[in-house]
Amino acid sequence: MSAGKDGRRSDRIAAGVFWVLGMATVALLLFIIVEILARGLLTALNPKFFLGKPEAMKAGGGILPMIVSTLYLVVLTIAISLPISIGAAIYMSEFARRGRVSGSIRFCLDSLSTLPSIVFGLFGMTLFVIYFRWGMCLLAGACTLAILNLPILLRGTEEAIRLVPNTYREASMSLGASKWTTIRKVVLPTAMPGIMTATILPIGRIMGESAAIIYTTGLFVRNIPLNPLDTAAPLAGYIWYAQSEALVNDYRRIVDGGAALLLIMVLAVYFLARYLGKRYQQK
Amino acid sequence: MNDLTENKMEIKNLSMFYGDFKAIEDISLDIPSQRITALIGPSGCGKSTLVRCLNRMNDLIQGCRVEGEVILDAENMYTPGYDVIGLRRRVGMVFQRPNPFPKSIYENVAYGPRLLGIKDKQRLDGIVEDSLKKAALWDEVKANLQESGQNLSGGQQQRLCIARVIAVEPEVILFDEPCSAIDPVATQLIEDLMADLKKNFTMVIVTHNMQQAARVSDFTAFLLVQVQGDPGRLVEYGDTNTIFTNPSDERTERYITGRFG
Amino acid sequence: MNDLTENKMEIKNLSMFYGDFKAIEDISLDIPSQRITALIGPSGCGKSTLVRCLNRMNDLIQGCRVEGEVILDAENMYTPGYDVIGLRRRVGMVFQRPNPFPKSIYENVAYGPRLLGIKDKQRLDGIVEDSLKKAALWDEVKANLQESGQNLSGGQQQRLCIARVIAVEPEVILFDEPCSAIDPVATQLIEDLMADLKKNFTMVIVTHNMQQAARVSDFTAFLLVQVQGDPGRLVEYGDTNTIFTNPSDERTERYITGRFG
Amino acid sequence: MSAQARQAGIRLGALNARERNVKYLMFACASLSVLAIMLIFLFILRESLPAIRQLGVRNLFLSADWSPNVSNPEAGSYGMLAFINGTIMTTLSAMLIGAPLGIGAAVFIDQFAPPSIAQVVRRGIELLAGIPSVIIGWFGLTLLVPFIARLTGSSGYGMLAASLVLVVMALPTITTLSAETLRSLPPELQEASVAMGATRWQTVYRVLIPAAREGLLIAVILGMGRAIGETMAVQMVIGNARQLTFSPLQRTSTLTSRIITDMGEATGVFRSALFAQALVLLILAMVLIVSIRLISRERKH
Amino acid sequence: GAPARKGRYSGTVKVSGSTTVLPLSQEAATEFMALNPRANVEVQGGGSSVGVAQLMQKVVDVGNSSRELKGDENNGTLVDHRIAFDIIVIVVNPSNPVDELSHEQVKAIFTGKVDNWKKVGGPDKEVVCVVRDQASGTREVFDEKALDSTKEHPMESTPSAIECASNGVVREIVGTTRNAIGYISFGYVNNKVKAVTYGGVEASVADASTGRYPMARYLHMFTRGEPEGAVKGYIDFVLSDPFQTEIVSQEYIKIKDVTVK
Ligand SMILES: Nc1ncnc2c1ncn2[C@@H]1O[C@H](COP(=O)(O)OP(=O)(O)OP(=O)(O)O)[C@@H](O)[C@H]1O
Ligand SMILES: Nc1ncnc2c1ncn2[C@@H]1O[C@H](COP(=O)(O)OP(=O)(O)OP(=O)(O)O)[C@@H](O)[C@H]1O
Ligand SMILES: [Mg+2]
Ligand SMILES: [Mg+2]
Repeated sequence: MSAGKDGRRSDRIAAGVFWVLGMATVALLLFIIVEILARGLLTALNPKFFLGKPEAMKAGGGILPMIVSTLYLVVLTIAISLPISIGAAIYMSEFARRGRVSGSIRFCLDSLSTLPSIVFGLFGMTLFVIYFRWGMCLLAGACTLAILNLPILLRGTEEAIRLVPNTYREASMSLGASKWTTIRKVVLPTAMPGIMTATILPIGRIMGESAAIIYTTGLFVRNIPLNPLDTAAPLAGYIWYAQSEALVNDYRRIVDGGAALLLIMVLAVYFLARYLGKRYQQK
Repeated sequence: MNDLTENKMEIKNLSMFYGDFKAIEDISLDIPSQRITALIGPSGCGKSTLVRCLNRMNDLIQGCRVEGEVILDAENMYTPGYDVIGLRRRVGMVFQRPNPFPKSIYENVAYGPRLLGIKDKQRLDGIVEDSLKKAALWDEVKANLQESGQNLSGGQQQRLCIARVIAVEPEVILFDEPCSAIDPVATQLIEDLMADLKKNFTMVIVTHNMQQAARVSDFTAFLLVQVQGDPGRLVEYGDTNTIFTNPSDERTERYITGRFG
Repeated sequence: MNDLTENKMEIKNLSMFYGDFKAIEDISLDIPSQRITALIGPSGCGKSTLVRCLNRMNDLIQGCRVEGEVILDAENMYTPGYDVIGLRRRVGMVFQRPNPFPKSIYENVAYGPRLLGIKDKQRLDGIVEDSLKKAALWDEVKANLQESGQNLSGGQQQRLCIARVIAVEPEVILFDEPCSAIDPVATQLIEDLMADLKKNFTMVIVTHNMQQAARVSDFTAFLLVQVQGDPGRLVEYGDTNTIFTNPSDERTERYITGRFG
Repeated sequence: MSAQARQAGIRLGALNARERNVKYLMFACASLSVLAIMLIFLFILRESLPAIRQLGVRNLFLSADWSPNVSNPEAGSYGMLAFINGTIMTTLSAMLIGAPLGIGAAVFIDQFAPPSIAQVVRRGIELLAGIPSVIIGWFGLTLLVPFIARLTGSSGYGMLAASLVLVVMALPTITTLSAETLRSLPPELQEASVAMGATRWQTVYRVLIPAAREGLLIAVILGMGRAIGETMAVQMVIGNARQLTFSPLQRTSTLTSRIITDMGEATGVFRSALFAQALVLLILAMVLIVSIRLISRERKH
Repeated sequence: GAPARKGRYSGTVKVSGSTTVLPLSQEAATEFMALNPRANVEVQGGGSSVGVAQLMQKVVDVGNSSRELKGDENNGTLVDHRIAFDIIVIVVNPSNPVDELSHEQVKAIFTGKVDNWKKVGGPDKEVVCVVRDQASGTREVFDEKALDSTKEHPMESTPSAIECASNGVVREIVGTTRNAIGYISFGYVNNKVKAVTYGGVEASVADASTGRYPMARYLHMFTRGEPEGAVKGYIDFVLSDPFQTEIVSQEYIKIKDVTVK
């Protein structure tokens, strides 16, 4: 019986420990968010900062080209990877039989999703920047990130497609629609909200990615990139560059402000994804 | 077996496998033209399997295999190279759970005609109205054709599905327990509708409901799995009246009097 | 009601809620010591709910609430601060689906004693052997004590679960349809075992199988949901013989003769 | 024909020509992942071959002397052992902290937290996973490094700081996957244990954790994957030194951090040696993936 | 050179080379292009060696370098434009009591032979060396002058040193790390760090230009032959008074202020 009491005491201790662990993770998160926002908000909310051009040597630079670069890169990457991952997801969920082929595709997807992003960066640099002679540019970065994000985007897209009830497919096929027509006219439209939701999460990742783009897209530009073949400087990479070069006197201000702005963007994407996900689930 | 009616379909020695599992074995059965044929039998005896063989819906299932023949208008639909897409337009299907697309009522009905390449708005309008009328749904939905088909009640959804099938003007319509998911009033409506449609279509209905089979069908086939794990076999087939009043097989009698199943 | 036997448990005006839904209402019932009490009734009438109230397993379910009392040895187990952990050691439970842990047979049986802090290898060995013998499983598994409990057959797994309960020497054992997932031969074994265990334990068994209730139990309680959505209520309680041969409530008679449920 | 069909049974579900083309197109999309992996492997290998050939395996992988020469790359030495060591040391120590923390948080979510709080923790961890690594790195550089410096009297930069940053990076992976594993356990296990009079904690450590062992292991391995691959955050706090060290307070580099520290100006065999480091990363990642496959195959049995 | 009049120059100038010079070169390009909208200056890094090599291969028009030409690079066709003068200053954390270090002490510290401040008259604390990255011209000059590194006997700073990509970061780390020592360009010295005397000499423009303070060097832009057109305009702009005063003197010493050597 005394042993039983011991069991109860260890249970209370364990419960305490787990509460601490659980709360610690939330506290850590809050601490990081509050700290970064508090430090950078004053800089970041200043229109002169986020609408200004960056300076290479002088203090007082802004980060407008970096914001544009980030958004541009997101759009370009999604534009490249979404069609591919929808195609691949359709193959995996509608056509593929369980077997060697789909097994090895899954293996490759799993591998892609564990490779360090710096490896993608080096690969993108050798293939797109050097071998294809594109130079460091948005397109090279977008292609690199498209490969990097393929597994996660594909998984989300595939899930959305698999969630389409089979009865829709049956109904369409029984009306004499071919498989492809069924996919185009019924499966994809039904899965679209889910696919959109699945697309948003990778957007956050693209915004935050730095190791894969510093050698493919660029680190510093003064002008807003317009052409996909222009060198660009996405915010995440620029934040790293600014602190590691510290060429300008006010680099702390720039990094603080840039980090806060980047965090706000990523949080906005996250909550948008949650919101859309919830709305999608309710349907 | 029935000399007065022509056969729309003839099922000949049909067996069907899910992978290694034989679901039905050696079934031969004629589907008379412009009549309603009911398939009855306890759960798992292969009614759905059989009815889905009739428009090759089983093609969708991986590892499915068929032996035997199903003749539609003198042609075996299981010859290699047979036009399956065309077949499914000729042999429509209504499922157990109403399954309208997540589109408007209009688009649900127009789906089939659009597949056939009809783009002309006026013609589509006509087909939609006509089909909904035939499905006895027009009056209830004509004001809200743009609303989602999924907002209708269960019974309305099922009639919408019937309208959707009618819109491609099939020759045969297969019903797989069309009323098992809807209420009695809606069931009544659909049974009336089926009697109406007999003028134009050959129909096959799978049902668990003995009364329903007796009420709506002209011919009835009774399927049974003798021993668990065995394939389903045809026990008896004949005129619905005969089957329900004077079955020749003792197992049929026991089933229709509710002693098992 | 039965003056010869002492009551191990007394259920007094017990109601139990899942959130806002009242699953059972105002049930009063005595569980006599060293006897087997059967709970019968159609699906959903709250048998499982009731039996799980007897060792407070419902505490695990979110939003559960209990009104009334369950007295175990003169103490209400629903008084605040009552030692629930200790209670569950005194009132063991065997579930519908055999649920051995993914551990060796030995470790499954030793699980409870270890919880009680017993570490001595020899003592554990003794308990394991003893419990398996009492559960009539020893001869079948003594050679493979280190094999996983999940590799046994369904019936063996269920007896392993009984051995696991016996190992902590509870006073009461609750069985929630212990035989519904296993074959008739294994069922026979378990029924024999229960008769054997009566010497040492008070038992409560939930069962769908009328014959089983009649065979194994001394007392029987019949629960029923009158109208769908209503809570389950106790209809009749008494000596098993009386209930099965001469029930005083007409609904009980209809149920045990198989007319509904 | 039909007799033959009757004998063999005709194979159903054959596609028509147009659909076959569509299928091939979709297949091409799907096999892009295969192509990508192969290209990545090929290009990284190709770029690292000169270093492997010129320096040899010993001088490249088993030496800790990293003294590049920028203007005359052939004159430098390029032994990456110190960085392999740095990667392994920081990753392992991150797991030492991160695995219990992450699994603990998962157990908290699954067993101890009331639903609303569990939800908050789950969302919080998802959010943590989304915070860009440069931000975590900047946070580490400006708060963690000075904190360690004050606490220990060291420079603050080094493997300890890197490991702690990696804990933050790997924690979401470990927690999310562990919680998923725990949730997928059959509820009967917990019921059985509780009915025996086990406390929650006894149920957790005697039944649930052993039953979820493989899944938890996979969660930790995937967390390791994140840690091994993390680049920017580590580079910002590890001190970017070239020494082989085992002391948590000493500065060194990981493979990833060394690549971005040096890649900018590297040419010739120097650059190739950096690609060889990427090759090592690639191989490490593949080892992880294969071990996960093996574990999950075992779980199925 | 005369300041450029608006829009006088047109055409493309390609520049690459030293990362030390890169920011200056970049800034000059930006301002030069603002003054000459039809001119286009493309600046890239790569390191001094890369710049000179590309200049000789005619890939670029201007090669930036933070060191003198080496023997094999000096084939007589390249024209040297000194654009700034840089003094390397040894700095420690302001809390460090050490004020002066000899040549031998510096060498011992940076090569790792002395790893505790105690040995050079400081507190009993570990020395944390902060050095520049491999490609830095500053590091090359420092290794050569302070560590006596030669081609035959290369000397490296200790592997435990923190490597930084720029003067700014060295200053930041030395300024925030109590036991750190590093070296930075003269223009970067401020009150966050403390400059120590080197071999008894304080770093100053005067002593550096006479050679009394040894760790100094010029920053260069090289061209193939005398520059013409936009290339000349660009180099002239770099050397122009406003640019030298506003930009160059922020971190380096204006080339005009250096008279000797
Ligand atoms: N996709 C499938 N894969 C494997 N076996 C299947 C599949 N569909 C059905 N079966 C099996 O084939 C047999 C016949 O099933 P079928 O659905 O045709 O029966 P049914 O008579 O329609 O039953 P119910 O009345 O329950 O709908 C059953 O044993 C069933 O388990
Ligand atoms: N966890 C729960 N949450 C909400 N309602 C529940 C829960 N468990 C059971 N119920 C409901 O409580 C009622 C009684 O359920 P209970 O499981 O006790 O019935 P039962 O008599 O054991 O039925 P069966 O014979 O099918 O096992 C049912 O209406 C059931 O739907
Ligand atoms: Mg069916
Ligand atoms: Mg129950």
